Amino acid sequence: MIHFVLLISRQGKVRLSKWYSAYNAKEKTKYSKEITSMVLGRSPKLCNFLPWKDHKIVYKRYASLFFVMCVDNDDNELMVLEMIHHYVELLDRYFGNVCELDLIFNFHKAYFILDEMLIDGELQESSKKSILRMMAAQDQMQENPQDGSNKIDF
Amino acid sequence: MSMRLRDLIRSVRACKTAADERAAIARECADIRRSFKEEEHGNRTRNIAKLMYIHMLGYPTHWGQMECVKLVASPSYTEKRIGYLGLMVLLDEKQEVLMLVTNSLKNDLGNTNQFIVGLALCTLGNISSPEIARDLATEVEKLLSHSNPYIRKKAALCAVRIIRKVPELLEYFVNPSKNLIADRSHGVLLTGMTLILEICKTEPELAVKSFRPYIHEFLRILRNLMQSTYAPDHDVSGFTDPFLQTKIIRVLRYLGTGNTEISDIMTDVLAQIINNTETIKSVGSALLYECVLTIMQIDCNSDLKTLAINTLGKFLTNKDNNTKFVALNTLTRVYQIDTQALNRQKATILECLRDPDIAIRQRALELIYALIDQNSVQSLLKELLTYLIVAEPEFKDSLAEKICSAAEKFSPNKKYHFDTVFDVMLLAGASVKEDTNYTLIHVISSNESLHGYAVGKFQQALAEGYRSKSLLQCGLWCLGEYGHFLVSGKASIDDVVVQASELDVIALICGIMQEREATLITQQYALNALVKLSGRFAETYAEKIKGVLSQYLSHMNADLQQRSVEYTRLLPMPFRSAIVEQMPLMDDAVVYHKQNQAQEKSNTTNTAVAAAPSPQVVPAQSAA
Amino acid sequence: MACSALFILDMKGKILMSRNYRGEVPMGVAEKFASRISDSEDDWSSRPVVHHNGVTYFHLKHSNLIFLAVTNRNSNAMTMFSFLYKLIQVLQEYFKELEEESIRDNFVIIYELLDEMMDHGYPQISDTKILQEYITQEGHKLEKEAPIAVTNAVSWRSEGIKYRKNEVFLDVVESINVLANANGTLLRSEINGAVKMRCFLSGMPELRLGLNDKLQFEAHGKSQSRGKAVELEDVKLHQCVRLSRFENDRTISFIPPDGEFELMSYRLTTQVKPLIWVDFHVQNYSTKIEYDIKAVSQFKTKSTANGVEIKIPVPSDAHSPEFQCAVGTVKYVPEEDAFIWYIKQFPGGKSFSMRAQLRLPTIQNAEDRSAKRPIAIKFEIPYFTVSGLQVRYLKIIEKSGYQALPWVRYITQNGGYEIRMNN
Amino acid sequence: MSGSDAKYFQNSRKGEIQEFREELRLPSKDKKKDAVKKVIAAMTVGKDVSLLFPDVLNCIQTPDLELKKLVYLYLMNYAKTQPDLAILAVNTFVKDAQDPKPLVRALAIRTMGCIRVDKITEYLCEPLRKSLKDEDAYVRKTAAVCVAKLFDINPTLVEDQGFVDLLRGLLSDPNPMVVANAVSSLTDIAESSGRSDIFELSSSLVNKLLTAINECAEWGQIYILDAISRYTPSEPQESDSICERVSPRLQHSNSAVVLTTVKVILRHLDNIANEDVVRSLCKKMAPPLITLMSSPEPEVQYVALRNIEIIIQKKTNILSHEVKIFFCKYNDPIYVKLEKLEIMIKLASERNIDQVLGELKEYATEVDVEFVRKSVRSIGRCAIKLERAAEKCIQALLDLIQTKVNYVVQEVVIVIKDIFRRYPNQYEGVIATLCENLESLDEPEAKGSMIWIVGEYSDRIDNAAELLDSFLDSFSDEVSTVQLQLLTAVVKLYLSRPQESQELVQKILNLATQETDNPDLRDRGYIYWRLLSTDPNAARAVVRCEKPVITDDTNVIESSLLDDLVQHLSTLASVYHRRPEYFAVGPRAELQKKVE
Repeated sequence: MIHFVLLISRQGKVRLSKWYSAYNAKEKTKYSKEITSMVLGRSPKLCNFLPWKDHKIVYKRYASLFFVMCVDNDDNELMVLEMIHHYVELLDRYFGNVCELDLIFNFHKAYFILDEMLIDGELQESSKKSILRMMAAQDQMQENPQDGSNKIDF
Repeated sequence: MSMRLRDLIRSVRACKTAADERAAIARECADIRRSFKEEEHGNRTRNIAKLMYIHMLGYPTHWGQMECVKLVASPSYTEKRIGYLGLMVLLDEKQEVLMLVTNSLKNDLGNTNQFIVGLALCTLGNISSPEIARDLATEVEKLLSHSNPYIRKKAALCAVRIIRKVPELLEYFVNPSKNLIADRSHGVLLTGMTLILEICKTEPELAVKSFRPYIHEFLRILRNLMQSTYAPDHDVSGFTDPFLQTKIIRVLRYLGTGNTEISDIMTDVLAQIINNTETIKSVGSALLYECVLTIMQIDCNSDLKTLAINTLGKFLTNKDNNTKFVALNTLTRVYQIDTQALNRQKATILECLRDPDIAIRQRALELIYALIDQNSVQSLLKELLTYLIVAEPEFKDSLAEKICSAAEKFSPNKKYHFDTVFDVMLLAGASVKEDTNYTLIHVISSNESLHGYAVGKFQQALAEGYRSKSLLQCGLWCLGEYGHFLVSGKASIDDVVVQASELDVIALICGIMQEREATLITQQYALNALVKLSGRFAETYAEKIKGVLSQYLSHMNADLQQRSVEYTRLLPMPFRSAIVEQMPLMDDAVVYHKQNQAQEKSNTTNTAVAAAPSPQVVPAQSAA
Repeated sequence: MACSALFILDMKGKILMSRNYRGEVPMGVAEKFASRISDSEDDWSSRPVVHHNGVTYFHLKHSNLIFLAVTNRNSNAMTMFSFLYKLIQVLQEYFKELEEESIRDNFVIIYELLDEMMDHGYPQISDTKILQEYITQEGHKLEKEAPIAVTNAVSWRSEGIKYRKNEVFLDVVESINVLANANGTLLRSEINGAVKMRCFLSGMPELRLGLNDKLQFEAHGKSQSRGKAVELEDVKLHQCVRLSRFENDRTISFIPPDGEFELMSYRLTTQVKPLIWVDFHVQNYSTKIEYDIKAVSQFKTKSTANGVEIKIPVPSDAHSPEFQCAVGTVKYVPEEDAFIWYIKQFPGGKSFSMRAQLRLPTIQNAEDRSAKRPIAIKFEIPYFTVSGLQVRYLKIIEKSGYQALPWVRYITQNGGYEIRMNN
Repeated sequence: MSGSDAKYFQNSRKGEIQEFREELRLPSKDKKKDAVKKVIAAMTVGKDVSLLFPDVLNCIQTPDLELKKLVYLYLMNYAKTQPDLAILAVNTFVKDAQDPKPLVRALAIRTMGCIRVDKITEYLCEPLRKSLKDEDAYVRKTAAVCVAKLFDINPTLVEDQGFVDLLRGLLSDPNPMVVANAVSSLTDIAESSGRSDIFELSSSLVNKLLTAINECAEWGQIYILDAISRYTPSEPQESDSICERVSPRLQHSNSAVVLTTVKVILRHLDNIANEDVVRSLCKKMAPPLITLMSSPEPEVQYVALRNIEIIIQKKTNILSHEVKIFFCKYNDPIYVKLEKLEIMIKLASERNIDQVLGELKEYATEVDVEFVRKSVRSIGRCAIKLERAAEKCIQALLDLIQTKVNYVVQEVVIVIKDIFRRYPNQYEGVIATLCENLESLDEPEAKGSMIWIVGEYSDRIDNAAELLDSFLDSFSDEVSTVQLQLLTAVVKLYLSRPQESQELVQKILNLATQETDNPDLRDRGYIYWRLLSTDPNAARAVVRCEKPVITDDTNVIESSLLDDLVQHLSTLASVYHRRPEYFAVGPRAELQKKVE
C-alpha cells in the first residue's frame, strides 16, 4: 500500500501531502523534511527508488515538481511509477496543461483528484476518463448548488 | 473583510523571509479564529480551505479542527466537500475529535446522492480509526452490493481499510468480495482484487480456501486483458489496464504458493506473459517484474523459473536504472533458485558496484554478498577490498560490514579471516561494527597460532598512528593479552619477528589512553590491558603501571574509577598474576552472534562451561 | 589566519555569489554545507563555526541572506566574523537595502568590492567612504586615480573636503539592558552608551572631546567640583582616535571621518533601578487566561518616556482578546503571539494598570510545550542620560581657522529589556 | 515513459552559450561589456561558461577599467581549466603592470597572482619585483600580498628570486598598510611552509612594528599583533613594555583587534615578574572581554565565549566577579546559551552560588532539551565543585525530579551518582526518592548510574538484590556500559550480603563470561570470578574499598594544551579547543587520515 504521497517543489516546499498511515504531526513534518532533502539531492540520472525506514520511496520528477510515494517493500515499484504518472496525467488533463502555479492556488482540487484516484493508499480507478467525469460532475454541483445553498466563493 | 484563499496564498508567497511568512500566517490565523468565534457562516469553507493551506506550510491548526466537524454536518454539498477534505488533511486517526464525525459519516453513507456517499466513503477509507471502522462496518458491507459502481469501488477499499484496522472484521467481507470478481466495472474489479489481496495477506489459509475455486475466473480476466485490443479508457502505453493485471498476477501468487496443481493451471498464462511482453515501455517491465515475482513464489516447474531468472538477467543489462535496480533487488531474494544462471551475470553485477547511484550499489553489494561461497570468497573479497578504498563515506559502512561478515563465514582459514578484517580496519576502521571486533577477538583467542601474529600486526598499526575505533579496541585487547609475546620475540609477521620492550608496550598503551580523542571504551580496554600485562611482565613494571592507574583514581567516569581503584589494590597482592593470567581461550563454539543468539543459547552454554577452564564456583561461606 | 573563499547564499542555500581567494578548498563544499543548515529545524541551532571534513565554515545570516566564509587553516575566527559584518555594513551603505535582489542586481560591483576588501584571504580596505571614491555604482566613466587616502596616514579621510557651513552634531545615546526574574529580582542591568557624530567639516580638522569622565578628570588633575563625574567601565573608540593618547591621559583626540560615524561606545554595569518596571499577575484557566499588569516609571518626574511599548506574550492559539486600561492603548499582535500596551507619554514617578483576558481553544495542541518568553519593554527618554555622562566641550581646530558649532543631544532608550515570566 | 514526460510542468530555454558568443563578438564596446557582464552573471549562478574562454579573452585589450576588471575576474575563475589559453593573457598583464595609473598596476599584479597556473609564474617575476618597489604605496601593498600568492604556487621560485628578502624589506616601509601586508604575507608563507625562519622577529623589529601599529587600519593591527604574540623576548622587561604598548588596543572598536591584543598580553604575562603589573593588566583585560559579550552579534559572542573559557582557566581571577554577564537571555541562540552555562559553572563560587543556582533552576524548566539537560548537569557540577553548596544543589535536583519530565529525571540520576562519589556517606537519604524513578530510566547512562548507586549502597538498600535481579533478564539486550555496571554492582552486593545474593552473583558471572561475546566484559567477569574464588576477603578489599573522591575535570583543558591554546587565542583552535593540526592543513594531515 501507499503510506503517503508528497508533492515537493524544487525549492523544497511541500505542495501536497496525503497520509494514509497514522503518523502524528511531528512525524509528518520530520519525514517530509527528511524525504525532501533525500529526493532533492539526487541527480536526475539516478534510479527513482530509495530505501527509507522499513519502506521504500518511489519518486519522479516532472520539471520543477517531485512526486513522491512511500510504499511497502513488497510493492511493485515500477507500477508505482506508473501510478504517479497516472496522477500527473490526470492533473494535466484536469487543469489543461498543468503548471506548478495551478497546484499552488488550487491545491484543494489536486487533493480532490487524488481522492478520486486513491483510497487508503490503494488505486481506486484506472480510467482517467471516468475520474475526470466524476470531478466535473462534482465541480458542477459546487457551481450550481441543488440544495438551495449559495455558491461559495473561496 | 475576510481575505480570499488566493489572496492569502499570494501574500504568503510574497513574503521574503521565514519570519515575514510566520507573521503573515499568525495574523491570518488570529483572524480566522475571530471569524470562527463570531460564527461568520459565509466564510466557513473559505476559512477551512485557508487552514489547510496553513497546515501544509507546517503551522499548527489544532484550534480549527472543531470547525471541520461542524462543516461536515452542513447540508450544502460544497461545505461537506471542503469539510471532509479538511478532516482528512488536518486530522489523523489518532485524534479523539474524529469520533465526533461518526454520526455524520453514518448519515452520509445513506444519502441518495452518490457524491455525498462517495465523500463519506473516501473519508472513512482514508482516516478511520479502529473504533469508527467497527461502528460502520455493516454500512460498508451493504454498500459493496450497491447498484452504483462508483459507490461499490469505494466501498471495497473502505473494506480494505477496515480489515487493516480491525482484522477480526475480515469475515464480513469474504463472501461479498467473491461477488466483485464478476463485476463488469474495471474500477470495481480493481478494488475488488485489492480487497481479495488484503484478505489473502491477513488470513492466507482462509483466503486460499475461499478463492481457489475462482482460479479460472481470474485467469480468464487476465487473459482477456492481455489479448484485448486497444481500450482507450484503460490503455497505458498499449497495455490494457496494467494496474488490474498486476493485481490479478499478485492474487495468483497467493493462490499458487504451496499448491502444485493450482500452479500448473496458471503456468500457461504466466509463460505467455513472460514470452510476449515487450519491455520497450516501462509498463512492460513492470508487468514482467510482477510476473517474475509470482513465478518465483509459486510451485511451478523449473523451466518456468529459469525463464523468470533469465528475464531478470535481461533486466540487468537494461539502460534504465530503475529496471536494473528492480532486477538486483529481486535477484537478491531469489538467487538460491538458480545460482548458476546468476553466476553468469557476475561481471555485470560487479560493474553495478561502480554505478553512480548508491541505491544500485547497495543492491549490487547485497547480491554479491549472496554470491560469496567457499570457492569465490577470495576473488570476490579482493574486488570488494579494492573498492573499499574509493567508496564514498556513506557506502563504506555497509561495504565494510559485508566484507567482514563474508570473511567470517567463508574464509578458507583463520589467518585469511584475520587479514581480511584487519585490512578493513586499516581502510575503513570507523565503519567496522563492534560485533565484528568481538568476532575478530574470538577468532584470535581461539587460535593459538594467531596470537603472536595478531599482536604484531596491531602493535605496528597502532605505533604508526592508526586510531580507528575498531583497531583501538582489538589492538588494545591483543596488547593486553599477548603483549608479552612482543617482548619474548614470539610475535612475528610472516616469519619476521616484531620486537618491543615492556616499556615500549606500556608507553604505547598509555600514549593512546591519554590522547584527547580517547573514548571511554579505549580507556576501559587500556586499563584492562595494563593490569593484565602486570601479570605477564616482570615485577619491576608493576610500579610503572600503578603510576598510570593512579591518574584514574578520581576519574569522573564511575567505571574507569572502579577499575583503577580495584587494579591499584590488586597490584601488590601476592596472587595478582593468577587473577589476571591468560584468559580462558574462547572456544569457537562459543562465538555468539546477536542474530542467532536465541537458537544457540540453549545448546552451547553447557559445552562452553565444560570447555573453558572456568574457576570454581564461589563457595557460599567464603565471604563471611 | 586567512579565508579561503567567500560565499553569499540565499536562505535555501543557493549560491548567489562566490569568490575563491586561495583555491585551496573545493568550491562545491558550500552547497553541501548549505543543504545542512537549511535543513536544521531551528534557524539558529547550528553553530556559527563548524568543521567538517577538513574545512571550517563560518556563517551568519542577514535578512534573507547567508554569508559564508570557508577555510582549511587555523584562521582567526574573530577576524572572520568582524570582516563578514563589515562586509555587510559596506554593502548596506552601498545599496541601502541588502537582500537577494540587490545582490543579483549589483553583482559586478560586489565582485569589485570583494576584491578590494580582501586579498588572498586577508581583509584590506573596508571603509565605505574610501571605497566609494574609486568603486562607484555609476560605472567607470571617470577615470579614477589610486585612492590617496588608502595609503595615507589618515586612511579614513580624504583631503580637500569643503563645506560652506561647518557643523558637528553629537548624539549621546544610552541603552539600558535589564534582565529580571519573574519574582521581581533584578538579575543584571547595564548601560551601553554611544557617542555618535555627524561631521560636516572642511579640510583636516583636529578635534578634542571632553567628557565628565572620572578618569579624565583624574588624569588632568582636576577636582570633580564641576558636577558629577562618571566612571566608564569600558570604552571602545573609533579607529580615528589616537589610542595611545587616550591610554596616557584619557584625552579623546582625533581627525574625524567625513559624515556619520560612531566615535565611541562605552559600558557601565553600575546597578541602576530599571527606569520602567512591570509587575504582573497571570491566571491560567483551561479555556481562558487573564493578565493583571502594572507599569511603574522609576525616573525623575521632570522627565518623560516617549513611545512606551510593553509586550506581554500570550499563547499562540488564543482568541477573543479583551483589554481594559485607563491610559494608553492595547493591541493584540498575533504575529508576535503577544499583546502590546502602547503608552505615548509616560511621565516619571507614575504607575498605570491594565487587564487582559484571552480565550483558549478546547482542543489543545498535543505537542505544545511553549517557550517561556519574557515581557519586553521599549521606550525612549530624551534630554537625559542614566549614567549622567555629559559632553563638556568639543574643540575643533583646523589650519584655516574656521569656527564650527557643535550640537549635542542626549537620549536614553531601552536595550535588551527582559522580565521573565513563569509558565 | 521519460520521453513524453518533458511536456509536463515545463518551461526552459537553451542555446545560451551560443548567444553569449555572438554578443561577445559584437564590435560595440558597450555591447561587448554587457555581454561579458552576462557571462559573469551566468558564471555567478554556477553555470559553466568556460567554453567562452577565447571569446572573453579577446576583450582584454581595453582601456575601460570596468571591462578589464570583468575579464580579469573571468580569467581568475577559468584559467586553471584552460592553462594554455591563459598564457595569451600574460602580455596584457605585463603591460598593465607598467600602466601610468597605480590602480591599473595594482589590479594587474593582484590578478596575476590569483591565476594559479604554474606556467604563468615565471612571467610574473619581473613585474612583481618592480611593483614591490613601486612609488605608490597602494601598488606596494598589493605586491606584498602577491608574494604569498606566488609562494603558494611555486615556493622555490619565490626563494630563488629573493622575494622573501624584498618582503622583509617592506617591514620598514614608511606606509603602515604596506608594513601590515608584509607581515601578513610573511606569516602566511611561514605558516604554509612550516618554516619559522622565514619570519623571525627581533627586538628591534618588534619595536618597529609596535610603532607602525598606531598608524595601521584595523586589519593591519591584527596582523601585527598576531605576529608580536609569537615573539619570545630575550629579556623579561621587554614583555613589560610590549604589554604596555599594546594595551591601548583593548579600546579598539574591532573585536578581533581586542581579542588579539588580549592574546599578546596573556602570552607575555608569564614573563612579567612584578605582581602589581600583572594584576593591573588583568584588571585592564576584564572590561573589554565583558564588552565582547554585549556585542549584538551572536557569532562574535560565541567566539568570545569559547575564548573566555580558555582565558579564565589561564587566569582564574580575571572575571571571577562577573558571573552575571553570562546569564542567558531569552533570545540568545542555543549555542551561546550552552557556552554561557559552561562559563557559569567555571565562575561559580560560594559567593555567587545562590544566584547561579537560581539561574540553573530557571533554565532546567526551559523548552530546549539540550539546554535543559546541560542545566541539570550543571547543577550537579556546582555541587561537586562547591562543598558548601552541595546541599542546596541536591535540593534543587530533588525538586526537578518531581517535574517527572523523563529526560530531566535521567540527568538528575546521573549527576546525583557523581555527587555521591564526591561526598561519600553524606546524602544517601535521597536514595529512596531515586529508586522510585527506577523504571522510567531508559537511557544507558542514567540506567548505569542508578545501578551504580544500588551496588555501591547495597548494604543499605533493603531490596538491592531484587532491584539488580530485575535487570538480569534483559542483560543481553543492554549496552555494554550498563552490563559492566551491573556486573560490578552485583559483585559489590555479594561482598556485602553474600547470603542473599549467592545465586545472583553466580548468574551474572556466567552471563559475563560465558554468554557474551564482549571480550572486555568477559575479562572483567573472569577477574572478579578468580578473585572471589581465590580469596573473598581480598576481593572485598579490592572491590569494596573506599575510593578517592572524584575531581570534576569535565572540559578542563590540560595544561600543555592550555598554553598552546593561549597562543592561538581568537583563532579557530581557540574555538575548537584543539590544536590546529587536528583540523587544519599541515604536517600532521597524514595522521588525521588514519584517525578518519
